[in-house]
Amino acid sequence: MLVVAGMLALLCAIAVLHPFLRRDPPGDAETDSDNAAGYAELESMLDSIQTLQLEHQIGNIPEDTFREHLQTYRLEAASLLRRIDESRVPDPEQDLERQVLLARLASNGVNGTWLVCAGCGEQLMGHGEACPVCGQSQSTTARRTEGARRVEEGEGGEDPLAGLRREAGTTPLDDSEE
Amino acid sequence: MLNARRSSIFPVALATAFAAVTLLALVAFPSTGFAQDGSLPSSGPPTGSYNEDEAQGIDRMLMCPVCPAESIDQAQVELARQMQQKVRELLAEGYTRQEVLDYFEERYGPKVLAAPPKTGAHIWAWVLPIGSVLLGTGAGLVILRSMKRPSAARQTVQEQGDEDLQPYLEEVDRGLAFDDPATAAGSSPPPEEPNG
Amino acid sequence: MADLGAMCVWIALALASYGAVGSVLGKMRGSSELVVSAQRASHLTVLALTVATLSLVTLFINRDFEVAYVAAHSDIAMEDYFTWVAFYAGNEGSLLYIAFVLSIMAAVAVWRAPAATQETLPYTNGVLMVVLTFFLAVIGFMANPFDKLPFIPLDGEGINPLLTHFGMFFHPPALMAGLIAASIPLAFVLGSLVGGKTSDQWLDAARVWGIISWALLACGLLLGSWWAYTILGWGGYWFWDPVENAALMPWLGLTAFIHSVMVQKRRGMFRMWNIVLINVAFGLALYGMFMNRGGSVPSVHSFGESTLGWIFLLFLAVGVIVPFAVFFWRYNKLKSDRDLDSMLSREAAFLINNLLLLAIAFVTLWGTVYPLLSQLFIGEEITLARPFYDQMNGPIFLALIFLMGVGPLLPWRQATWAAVRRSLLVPSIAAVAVIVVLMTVGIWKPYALAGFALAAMVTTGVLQDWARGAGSTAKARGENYAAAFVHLVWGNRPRYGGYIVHLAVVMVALGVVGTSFFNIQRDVALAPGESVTVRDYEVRYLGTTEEFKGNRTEYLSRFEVHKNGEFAYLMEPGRHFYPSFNMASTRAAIHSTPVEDLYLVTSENMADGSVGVRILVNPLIWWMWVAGPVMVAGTLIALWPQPARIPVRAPSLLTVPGPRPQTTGPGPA
Amino acid sequence: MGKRGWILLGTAVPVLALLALLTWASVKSGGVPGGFGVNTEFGQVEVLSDTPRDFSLETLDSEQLVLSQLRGKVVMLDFWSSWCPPCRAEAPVLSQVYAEYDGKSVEFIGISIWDRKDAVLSHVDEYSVPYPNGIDGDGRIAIDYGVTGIPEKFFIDSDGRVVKRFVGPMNAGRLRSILDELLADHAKGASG
Repeated sequence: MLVVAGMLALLCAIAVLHPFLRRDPPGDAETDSDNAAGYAELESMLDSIQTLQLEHQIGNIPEDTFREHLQTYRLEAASLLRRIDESRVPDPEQDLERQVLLARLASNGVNGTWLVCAGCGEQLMGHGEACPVCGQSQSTTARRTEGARRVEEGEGGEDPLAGLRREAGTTPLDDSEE
Repeated sequence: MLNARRSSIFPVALATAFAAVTLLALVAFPSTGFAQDGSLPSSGPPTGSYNEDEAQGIDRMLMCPVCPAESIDQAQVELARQMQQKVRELLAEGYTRQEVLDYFEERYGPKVLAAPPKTGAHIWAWVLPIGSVLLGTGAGLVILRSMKRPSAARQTVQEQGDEDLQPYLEEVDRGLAFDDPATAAGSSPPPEEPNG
Repeated sequence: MADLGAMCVWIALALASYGAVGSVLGKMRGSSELVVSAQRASHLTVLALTVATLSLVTLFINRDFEVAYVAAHSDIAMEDYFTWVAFYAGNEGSLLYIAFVLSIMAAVAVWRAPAATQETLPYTNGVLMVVLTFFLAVIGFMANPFDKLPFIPLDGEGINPLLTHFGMFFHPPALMAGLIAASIPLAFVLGSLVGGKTSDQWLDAARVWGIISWALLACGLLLGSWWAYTILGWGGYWFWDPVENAALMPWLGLTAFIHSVMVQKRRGMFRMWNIVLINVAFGLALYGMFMNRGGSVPSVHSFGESTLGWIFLLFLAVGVIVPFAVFFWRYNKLKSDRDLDSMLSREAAFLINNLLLLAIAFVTLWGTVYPLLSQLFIGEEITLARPFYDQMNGPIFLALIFLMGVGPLLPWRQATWAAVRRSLLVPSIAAVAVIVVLMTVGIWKPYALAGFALAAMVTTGVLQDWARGAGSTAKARGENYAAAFVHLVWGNRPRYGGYIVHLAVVMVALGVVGTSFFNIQRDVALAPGESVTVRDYEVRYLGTTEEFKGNRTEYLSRFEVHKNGEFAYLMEPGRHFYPSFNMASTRAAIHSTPVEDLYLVTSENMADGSVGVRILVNPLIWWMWVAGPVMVAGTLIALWPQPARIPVRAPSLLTVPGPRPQTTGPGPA
Repeated sequence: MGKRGWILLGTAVPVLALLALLTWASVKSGGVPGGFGVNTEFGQVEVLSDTPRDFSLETLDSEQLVLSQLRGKVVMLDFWSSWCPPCRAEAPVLSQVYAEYDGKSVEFIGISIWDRKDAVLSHVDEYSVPYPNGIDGDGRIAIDYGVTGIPEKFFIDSDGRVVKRFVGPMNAGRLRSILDELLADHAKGASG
């Protein structure tokens, strides 16, 4: 038994000492956590917009408040993007990160619930009876955004960025509410 | 506007008032609802007549003196059973709930009560937590109110005027698939409509 | 085996202390080799502690009574599958279990840490390893489960009979794991603060681990109640025992935290408050461990006397003071980004919810320390037991459920009174309807009415929200309602997972109200053949069989239950008498339906074959046990990771950075 | 004082107070908390009411023993149980001391609680207990005296007041000194 314990101790010692003995010292493990936090914030802003849409859709928020808040989020997201850009050092991993996020922004037409008015092409946010711009009734004529259509028809396929994104170590455990 | 603001505090105030009133009501009228429907047949010991529900209510208010942190209702020792029996005898003799509790307190000391009386030095056991809770909740609400500032609108206007932001805004808009942000998201915050 | 286990504890102690010192020093000195090496050491504690744990399990299975811990907590008659329970039946094994769980959780937390925390991760790891080092040092120096006796006893003392119950397989491990898991969110917060990252870097990790810890505690509490209900033999499930309170308080703190942290995530507000909350929750978890592992208050849970009181008190002091000191050190950098828009908003509701939860925690804490206070100031040791907590916490719980009904109907930032009225209309009608119906059937108890009305309000509110969401989704996607509902929930997992948990809370509330205000209890002595009628149940006692089994005598009594004059079913409550402990454990017979439980437990077996039996009719308690799985399901849905959504190619967006030419063509649509 | 100072104060004071309280409690209990059972207090405990509650006890010899009829004697009430090891341990001591005080104005009464009759009989037989014993089957007397553990003893002086109460077993020396003290008081009262 003591032999087993001794071997275990030895194994641990080797593993612990190994980093010091390696010829090529491990690369600088530090990543720019400020930027990562910025991206996390951008992600949660996406969630906020999605929640806002949902609340509006359910009817907890009236149209004008919805628009006002959407506008605020829009501006906040923009200034956040700018802040990230300004503090950014070129880094392919982060470019990838940004691409994923922007792509997510784009697909945030959220899960197909964003509609485009068939009459005038206006992006519709709510599900009122008529388009606020041209007055066309949407329930029968609205078509889905391209993104939503692709999602539904399965054209998107496996997310090619997901794997890379995981490697970049940025998959948060989740991003969720309550 | 005034109406909207006043009404916005209403549910908060309601919740607080609700909590405070029920809290006070419960303390002022202890042990409401802990007795049972009195219409049930009693199958207790055959001494006189007494209200079994009242007896069970008293059981829950007496601690078993030889058990750690159990009432005589819960404890599975002989003394607890004997004390339950005694409670019923006393009730049958016409003792009131308070008199029964006094009977046991006289013999075992105040430790036998599951909750101390709301008199004398023990009033602190009740008053201090209620006071702290009300004080804490009040302080929390005051702090919350102090956090409230009509900042959102100001910030929006300010950032809107920022020319440098424009490309990023477009990037976001394109991401959100607004062809024309001015019409889709509303370029200026619309005036708040009167309540209703 | 014992030597191997003991060696592994020492190896783990060396690794953990090296991990703690190495992480922090390496980070401070900028030596990435040291940081990597310390990280490895930290991960290797899992290996060492796995071997130690397996050694103890093997010792139990072999009934190696030379080991004092095995001799004290098992005997030859014990079934092998109770090894798992015997493992943590005493302090030494519990501490090893806690250390083992902590090492695994710490490794997973560090391994899966979000990018935002990477830079300060060595500090986080350092904090976790300090906690682990503490536990391992206590095991090594003060409470080693591998210590040997100077002689080999023929048989062990046996496992505490109260522990030989199915619920015991999950209740203590879930509680202990939940308590120790509270250290992980704290470690992320502390790590970020120490490293000077005073923004939201720690947010996601702290939130997820906060929820995990919360869910573990919730399961532990529910299972504990179920254990008490089925085995303690008095028909109740919760009696504000000091040790139950010790687990309830950190759960309350964590409930406040996981709500409030959403405000920070969505709105960048309450940052300081959240740090305070996680400090409080961790402090309460340490207080819970102090009470469990060597507290100064008597409790039915005091299974073993402990000499660890001092060391856990010291740990509690350090664990409360250091995080607060770090918080005050970084205080000036922690301002919130934004202000509150309106008092009528989700943010405000969350804050009030926090205050109510902390109020309950405070009242409970007050109740647990009052015996000491009264001894100090009045000179009499006064217990505050169930009537105190019922009267004080009951109303606050009702207020909390009320808020649970209103809060989710409020949108973020700002709600209009009109919209809230519209959302509250149906739930209010439901609440009033429930009150009217109950009053017409003759129920006038104010607390019961309030409880049922609030339950109806929360349920209708949640269902209404689901119906509206599913309706609009169905319309938008052209799907049927069922598919739309699934899409809705799956697309907004955190939100709807949370609602499911709310429904589970309502179910618990139903059980509590039902049993507190409407239960019927009869204690009777019956000779064979005699019967007693309790409401519409006629319970006839048939007889008792007696069987001697090694360490205990098992009495099994048979009762025939007639309902409304017709034979309904047989019930067989048992009672096991353990001579070596001079105590009996009961096995209640419970016939459970969603409407009510018929609960039979024998309290005494007399020589002439008659029994003392307690008969209870407990309405609605069924819902409380069903709430457990629902709560777990809700938590899992809320925590299920959201994958990156399928990207739509929008090439113009991918050239970064810098200003982009104005596009006039069609957007991605 | 700034906002930070106030928060610091508001946090530090309750936290430190709580820690101080817990430290005090641990010091008091010597770091070992009260475990199972409440009789952590051994030895002399406070007498809650000095008026003895009268009772009538049916002794094992089927005689009625009424406490108030023993007025004028020093009485020791002993609550015990046959399954309680300390009670068994002190049984010979009690019998011996009782014999020593034979002829003096001293009476012992043994009251068996939480027990079975056959076990009580065999216990009395085994230790040849000379003083009257009875079984308090429904715990009436024990509850009247607020007994919280066994063995527990009450000393009643010749004036009919409960003067001392002891929890836990007692050795012969201690028992003698108490009885002597009470008898001396009695003599003083009688002479004076």
